[in-house]
Amino acid sequence: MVKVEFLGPIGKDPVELNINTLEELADYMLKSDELKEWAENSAVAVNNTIVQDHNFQLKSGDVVTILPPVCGG
Amino acid sequence: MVKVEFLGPIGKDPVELNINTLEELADYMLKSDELKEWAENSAVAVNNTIVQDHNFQLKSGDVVTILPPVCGG
Amino acid sequence: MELFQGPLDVKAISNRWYDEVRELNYGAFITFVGIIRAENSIEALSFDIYEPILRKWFDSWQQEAKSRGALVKMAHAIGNVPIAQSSYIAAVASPKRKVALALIEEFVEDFKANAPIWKYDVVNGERIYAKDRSTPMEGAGILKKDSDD
Amino acid sequence: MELFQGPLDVKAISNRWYDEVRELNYGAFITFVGIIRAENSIEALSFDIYEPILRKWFDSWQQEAKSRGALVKMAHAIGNVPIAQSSYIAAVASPKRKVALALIEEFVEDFKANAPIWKYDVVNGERIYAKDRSTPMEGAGILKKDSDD
Repeated sequence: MVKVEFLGPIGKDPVELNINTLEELADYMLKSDELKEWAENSAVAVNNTIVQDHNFQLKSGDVVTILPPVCGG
Repeated sequence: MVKVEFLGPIGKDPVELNINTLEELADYMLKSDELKEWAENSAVAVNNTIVQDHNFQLKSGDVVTILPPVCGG
Repeated sequence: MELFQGPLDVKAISNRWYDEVRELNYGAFITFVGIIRAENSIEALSFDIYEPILRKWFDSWQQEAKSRGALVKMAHAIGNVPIAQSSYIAAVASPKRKVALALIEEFVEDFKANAPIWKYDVVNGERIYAKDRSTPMEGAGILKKDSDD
Repeated sequence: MELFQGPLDVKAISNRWYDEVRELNYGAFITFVGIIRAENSIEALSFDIYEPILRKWFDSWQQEAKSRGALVKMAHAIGNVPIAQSSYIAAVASPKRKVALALIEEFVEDFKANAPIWKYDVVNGERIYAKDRSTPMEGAGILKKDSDD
């Protein structure tokens, strides 16, 4: 199981998903009306490191973080 | 008569000169051992405006300022 | 890096940093302060921060600054910051003026683009995500299905 | 523009400027502080200033800043400034971050090149002109006889 956390304005509680790839994560988000738009413009971190590789493999116990568009300062 | 002031490290008292051109000013400075080097690297202001034109004409009562290389801050 | 609930005490923070960099024999010290402007009938701005990734982001800038003989500092507010108060201070100290001037610009611009902080307008007590002023982070779009890279 | 005999009270000056720009609804406030470094066995640096031309130089930068919706501020020391004290503060306030970042760099670099200020190392109580670190001003060389322009 992978824990997925949604940060900032997404405003959704974390979920536990049984997924192994970013594509499965995208499928999960795209079929939710609430999460669809955030799939398009968010970055993804696994265990607090931003993922740049589309083929990144998830493993059980990973914490995935969804980071929507930012504006600090 | 034109008053000529020497700023910062030049360390020389002002002089009154009977000159009409920058060339005459240059001649005055170049024949002085003390002022020669400063003629090469200084900017010149007339009545507190930096002069950029070689043909600038001086008139009686002008105050000429010799500004050696700077380093503020 | 320092995070505070509510507005920053800019004077206390920047005075303290100034004393630190004086003691370390730096010659140039630059601070950038962000102040909440009165516009769009807001009462305040409000901020969410994801600290673990912000700290990594900051640490990698500290490494970069060190490689140039410089150092960076940063403070940011969490939660509401009223108009005319400050939410953000970034600072650079360096022996060299030109290094400091280049670094403050790079540091602040990358902060705006990639620090994991979310901004909200506060209007009538309600927080509204500042969507139009927000920027997708480096790496955003990795979940897009039509991406072909 | 503010000139002071001896070292600048950086905290008092920058805190006062911060309050001024907050009241004027600027969103970005940058200060650049120059601190005297311990090097070359100096005790202090010392400065001569020619105020009439410095004031004109500063006023033309204030005009330029105004044309960009910004403002500039400056304080400088006259005479001796010991190690770890400050001789110079430049500041920019602007509604916009990018304008402020560009302007502080241009303002400080042009200051170094063209402000009529002369710097001396103070070693064993003696003032030695910092010739090697000094730059001929814009317009320098107008008295050179071999110039062909």
